Amino acid sequence: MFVIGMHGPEIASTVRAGQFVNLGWSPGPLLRRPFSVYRSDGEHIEVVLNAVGTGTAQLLGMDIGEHVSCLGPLGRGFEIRPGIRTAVLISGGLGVAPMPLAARDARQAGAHVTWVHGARTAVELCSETEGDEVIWATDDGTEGSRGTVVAAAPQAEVVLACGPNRMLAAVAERWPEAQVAVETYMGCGTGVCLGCAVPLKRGGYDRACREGPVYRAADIDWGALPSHLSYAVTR
Amino acid sequence: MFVIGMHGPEIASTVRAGQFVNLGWSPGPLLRRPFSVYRSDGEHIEVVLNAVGTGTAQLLGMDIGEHVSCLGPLGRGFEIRPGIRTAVLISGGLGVAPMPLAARDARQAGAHVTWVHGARTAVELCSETEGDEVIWATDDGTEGSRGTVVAAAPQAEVVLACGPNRMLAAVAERWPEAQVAVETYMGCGTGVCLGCAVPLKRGGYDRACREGPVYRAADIDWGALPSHLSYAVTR
Amino acid sequence: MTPDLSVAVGALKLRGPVLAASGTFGYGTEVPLLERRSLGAMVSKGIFLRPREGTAPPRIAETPGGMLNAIGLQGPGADALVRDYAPQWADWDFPVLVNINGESASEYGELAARLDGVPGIAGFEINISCPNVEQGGLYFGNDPRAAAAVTEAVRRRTKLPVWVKLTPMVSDIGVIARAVETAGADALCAINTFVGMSIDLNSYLPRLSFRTGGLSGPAIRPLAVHLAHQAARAVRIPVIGIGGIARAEDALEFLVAGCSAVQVGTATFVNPNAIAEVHDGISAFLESRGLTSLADLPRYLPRD
Amino acid sequence: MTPDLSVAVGALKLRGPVLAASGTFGYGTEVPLLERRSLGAMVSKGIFLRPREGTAPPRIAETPGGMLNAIGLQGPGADALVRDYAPQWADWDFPVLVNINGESASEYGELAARLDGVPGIAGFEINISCPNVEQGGLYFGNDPRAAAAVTEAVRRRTKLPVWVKLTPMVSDIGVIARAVETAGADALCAINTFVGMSIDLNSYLPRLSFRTGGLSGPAIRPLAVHLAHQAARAVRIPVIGIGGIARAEDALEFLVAGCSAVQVGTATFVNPNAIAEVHDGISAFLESRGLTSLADLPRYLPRD
Ligand SMILES: Cc1cc2nc3c(=O)[nH]c(=O)nc-3n(C[C@H](O)[C@H](O)[C@H](O)COP(=O)(O)OP(=O)(O)OC[C@H]3O[C@@H](n4cnc5c(N)ncnc54)[C@H](O)[C@@H]3O)c2cc1C
Ligand SMILES: Cc1cc2nc3c(=O)[nH]c(=O)nc-3n(C[C@H](O)[C@H](O)[C@H](O)COP(=O)(O)OP(=O)(O)OC[C@H]3O[C@@H](n4cnc5c(N)ncnc54)[C@H](O)[C@@H]3O)c2cc1C
Ligand SMILES: Cc1cc2nc3c(=O)[nH]c(=O)nc-3n(C[C@H](O)[C@H](O)[C@H](O)COP(=O)(O)O)c2cc1C
Ligand SMILES: Cc1cc2nc3c(=O)[nH]c(=O)nc-3n(C[C@H](O)[C@H](O)[C@H](O)COP(=O)(O)O)c2cc1C
Ligand code: FES
Ligand code: FES
Repeated sequence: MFVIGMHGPEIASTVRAGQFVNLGWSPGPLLRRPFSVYRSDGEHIEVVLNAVGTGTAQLLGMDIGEHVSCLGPLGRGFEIRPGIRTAVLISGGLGVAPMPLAARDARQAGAHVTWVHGARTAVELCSETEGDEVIWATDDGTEGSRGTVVAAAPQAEVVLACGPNRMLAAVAERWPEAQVAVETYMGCGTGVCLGCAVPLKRGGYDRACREGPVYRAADIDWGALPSHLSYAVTR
Repeated sequence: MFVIGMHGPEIASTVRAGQFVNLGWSPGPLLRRPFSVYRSDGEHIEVVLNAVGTGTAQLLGMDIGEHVSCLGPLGRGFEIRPGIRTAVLISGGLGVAPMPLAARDARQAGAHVTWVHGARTAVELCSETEGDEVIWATDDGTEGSRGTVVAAAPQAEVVLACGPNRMLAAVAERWPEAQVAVETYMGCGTGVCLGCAVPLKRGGYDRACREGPVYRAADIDWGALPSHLSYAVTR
Repeated sequence: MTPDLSVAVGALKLRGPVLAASGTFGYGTEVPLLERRSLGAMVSKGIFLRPREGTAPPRIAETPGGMLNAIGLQGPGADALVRDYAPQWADWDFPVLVNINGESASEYGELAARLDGVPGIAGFEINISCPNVEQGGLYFGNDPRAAAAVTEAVRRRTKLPVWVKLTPMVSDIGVIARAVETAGADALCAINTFVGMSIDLNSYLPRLSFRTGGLSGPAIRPLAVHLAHQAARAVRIPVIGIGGIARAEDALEFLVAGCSAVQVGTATFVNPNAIAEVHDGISAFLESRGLTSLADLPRYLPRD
Repeated sequence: MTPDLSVAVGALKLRGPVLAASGTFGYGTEVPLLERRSLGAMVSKGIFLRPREGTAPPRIAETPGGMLNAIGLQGPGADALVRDYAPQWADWDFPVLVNINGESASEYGELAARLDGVPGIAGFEINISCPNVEQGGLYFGNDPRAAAAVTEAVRRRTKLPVWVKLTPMVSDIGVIARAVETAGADALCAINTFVGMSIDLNSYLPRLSFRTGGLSGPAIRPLAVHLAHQAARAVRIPVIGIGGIARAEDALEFLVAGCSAVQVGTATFVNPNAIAEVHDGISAFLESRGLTSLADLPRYLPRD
């Protein structure tokens, strides 16, 4: 996993955990690419990524000082009310992205924060250790407990999760009230194209880029949400 | 004008004056861009260019060490027989490109070489001084003689010219036997697409990338050869 | 002096020739940061009489220089449009046209009647790239008679400007253009998206849940310029060019090719300021050529 | 073990599914550096019975992800083809088909008769994207009856494989596909270029001297995949996919969508080794999925 830092004071000072930015550059692919904000201080933001396809490969090929057009902060982030006592952050693969900000906010809200990292195998695990406690889980048991990240997670008052949609569906089974950040393809990131449709249990579709990307787990019709987005494949 | 050097020993050791290379890079425009070989030693070749449009702007934005796919040497260069006594090289704007190699070959062939540079105005003139004698001409008289490069050129046994097609048409009027390197749009550069059609006096079309880009001036139907290619506009 | 960019599209006077294309600007209320100062007009997201859920995701896929979409005309229906959006539009300083859709000619007519006279609605753009349910699902836009029938059905129910948005996948766009002109269209919009497909090599299935989608973006621009030009040659009413416009030069290609105005779609996704930049770029271009108004731009429009 | 990539297109056995598209590989003799080892077959530049000069320059223009061309079917005519190229082809280890063109159905037939039985010519690809001079210049490819008439005219004059290359700018490609299948085509090639236009803002005229040109390249791929898929659903004969293929993944989209083979065109201009790379990439893909032959590739081809 690689981290790209950008100078962007307006975004850095207003972004909330779980919100994203939509990045565009030239020459690049036609559409922008959405990335969760990974860290921010007053002046800079960071995103975390892997070279998955053309877009991410080009981003990682850039040199220090090159310009990227950055639209944001976009979407609705995690809701972390003051006074909570325990929070569990569950991340699979690149789902670590929104978690450092979530950990910061949850601790500020007074919670004891446990971060549970999951991946297929040890080398894909993220070594991030924000929060009070860190738990590891790998499908093949090469690091931490063997099995899913959902099984490895302890109980908590607030559960925040991000990762492949398949993993989030498992989170929804165990914690219907969990807040999950979903992945969809996005056309605009600003609410005008309706490309980022998230199927809802009550029928109809929401826009991941406006009403989401963070949802109450129980609100999503998981069977109708694509789990095979090429970039959701953990690598 | 900017010079880009490339490591390409096979091309460098075989290229002849007036031949070109077809450059491609990623991410770049769909089609390759043809460039005359400007200089070569045993290992490297150079091309000379200005930022005219997307392709040239991207090339000039590259960093040392980046890779460019280079196809060549392509086309038929100038024919410079041994034993000639005087040669005049006439170049307008970026038409300087094939001239250093042409000057080298003409001097090796035993000729006294005069290079006549033309441009609209002084700042666009190239300061290259290969050969035995250099003459300058500008449309506005800000440097060298005022008027066209064709009027400024002396008589000679062999006349080699490169520049906007409009200038070459004037060369053809004065020296029907001159060898001129024309500009066309090119699809493939390798003779398969027939995109680079050069209209001939005897009827029909030749391929600039195979039978050209160097032609006997009298062979071309100048009225039918586009003179308004966007990149042929001297800047 | 800044050149005069105002244009008249039929009876509708626009302050500039750059419009927002249907489905790419929502209802105009979504994004406060979208620059509106130079917007000639907005065409709202396509709507049916009744609310529609739209298609299941994935709805979009990226392709070289373009994107496929199958949104399925998700929308709130006419009543909600009148209640939630039209009142806002009534306060704006540019006209809003509604992109209308139906499954039969009479449904188009009914929708126009429902929206006619509602403050904030300045006209209609008929989307004829809809399947004609009564005729086995063939597109209205592929058949000159069906296209004319829809146009007439709308024309009879409103005095507002009626634009007809043409389908590109036809063997002779001039035939359709003339048919809807005769049926009473005030202007033509050329063109809507091309049907395309992309395959996911992991699932061995189409990337889009709807299987096919409409291709938009720079990739289609040369096709769109040709079709808009062919439409403009075929009729006397104004033609509005659409397809792959991202920069002023792109818009100018359509304008030189005979269009009165243009719409910008996908480019707004990439650059929320695209419309303003296209507008300003046209202005700068005219100035650089010493032209004082858009009307003076040379056109290439040989009549057959 | 390297997967088996051989395919049968009707009676013609090919060592691989990646073919060179007409007009993008010349007569196969131009470029020694073009990698031929994995070429399934070559379709030669389109030819008429008599020599043709082609159109005046400029003949090509670049567009986003694509290019327009108006070469005007420049070529030496049938006699020179038989004299200069066919003898060379006779020695090659892959079949060469000739792309044939005409101004009337009978001219196509005459050309096929002239070339039939000439050693080195393994079959014909009929280009029906030609204007039908007897019918006022409408394309043969837009009209099922004209397309069928051309196919029959050729079919009657040869026992060699006859492929028909379809025009994309039609409202229902299935209708044309079925018409030429019935008329005796052995395979369909889908698709030829789309008509497009690009305007030069300096001259206010089209960039191409012919005004319009055919759009090829990655830009058209999603449209081509859709049309090839629609053609494949409509007929029982093999369909060869064409349009914007530059990498193995692109070719695989067509193959999964129901095509038996593919042709690579514009990509060869950009990368003279494109065909070999696409071939090798398909092989690597099959291996990575544990498939031992191309025949085992899952297909997405629901029949209507
Ligand atoms: C809210 C949100 C937050 C995200 N945060 C992160 C993050 O923090 N870190 C991270 O690495 N990734 C994140 N992603 C995913 C990120 O956007 C993908 O990594 C990226 O899209 C993959 O792009 P690529 O260009 O590398 O691959 P590509 O090769 O371009 O994409 C892989 C495949 O996905 C398709 N595709 C990509 N984008 C789109 C699109 N917009 N519409 C249709 N098809 C598309 C491509 O066509 C291709 O088939 C996030 C996505 C969302 C929605
Ligand atoms: C034999 C030969 C030798 C050349 N040598 C040199 C040289 O030494 N130095 C130099 O600076 N230039 C040279 N050129 C021209 C060089 O290729 C152009 O500078 C270049 O094409 C301009 O490209 P660009 O990408 O910067 O501009 P662009 O913006 O891409 O091109 C300007 C315009 O030309 C069009 N265009 C460009 N290439 C093509 C094409 N292949 N087919 C169709 N349309 C096209 C574009 O669409 C655009 O409208 C040579 C050309 C030829 C044929
Ligand atoms: C996501 C999306 C949604 C669209 N929705 C509609 C619609 O509801 N009605 C309509 O007539 N056209 C619709 N279109 C087509 C556009 O208005 C436009 O005709 C097309 O995208 C081509 O222009 P562009 O290349 O500038 O995007 C839509 C296009 C996109 C990309
Ligand atoms: C320069 C050029 C010349 C072409 N000439 C012919 C031709 O003579 N006959 C024909 O049937 N198709 C011709 N084509 C079409 C191609 O064979 C192919 O169908 C089309 O380019 C789409 O494939 P691509 O995107 O891989 O190029 C030509 C295409 C190009 C670019
Ligand atoms: S990405 Fe366009 S509406 Fe969400
Ligand atoms: S550029 Fe293709 S034949 Fe010359």
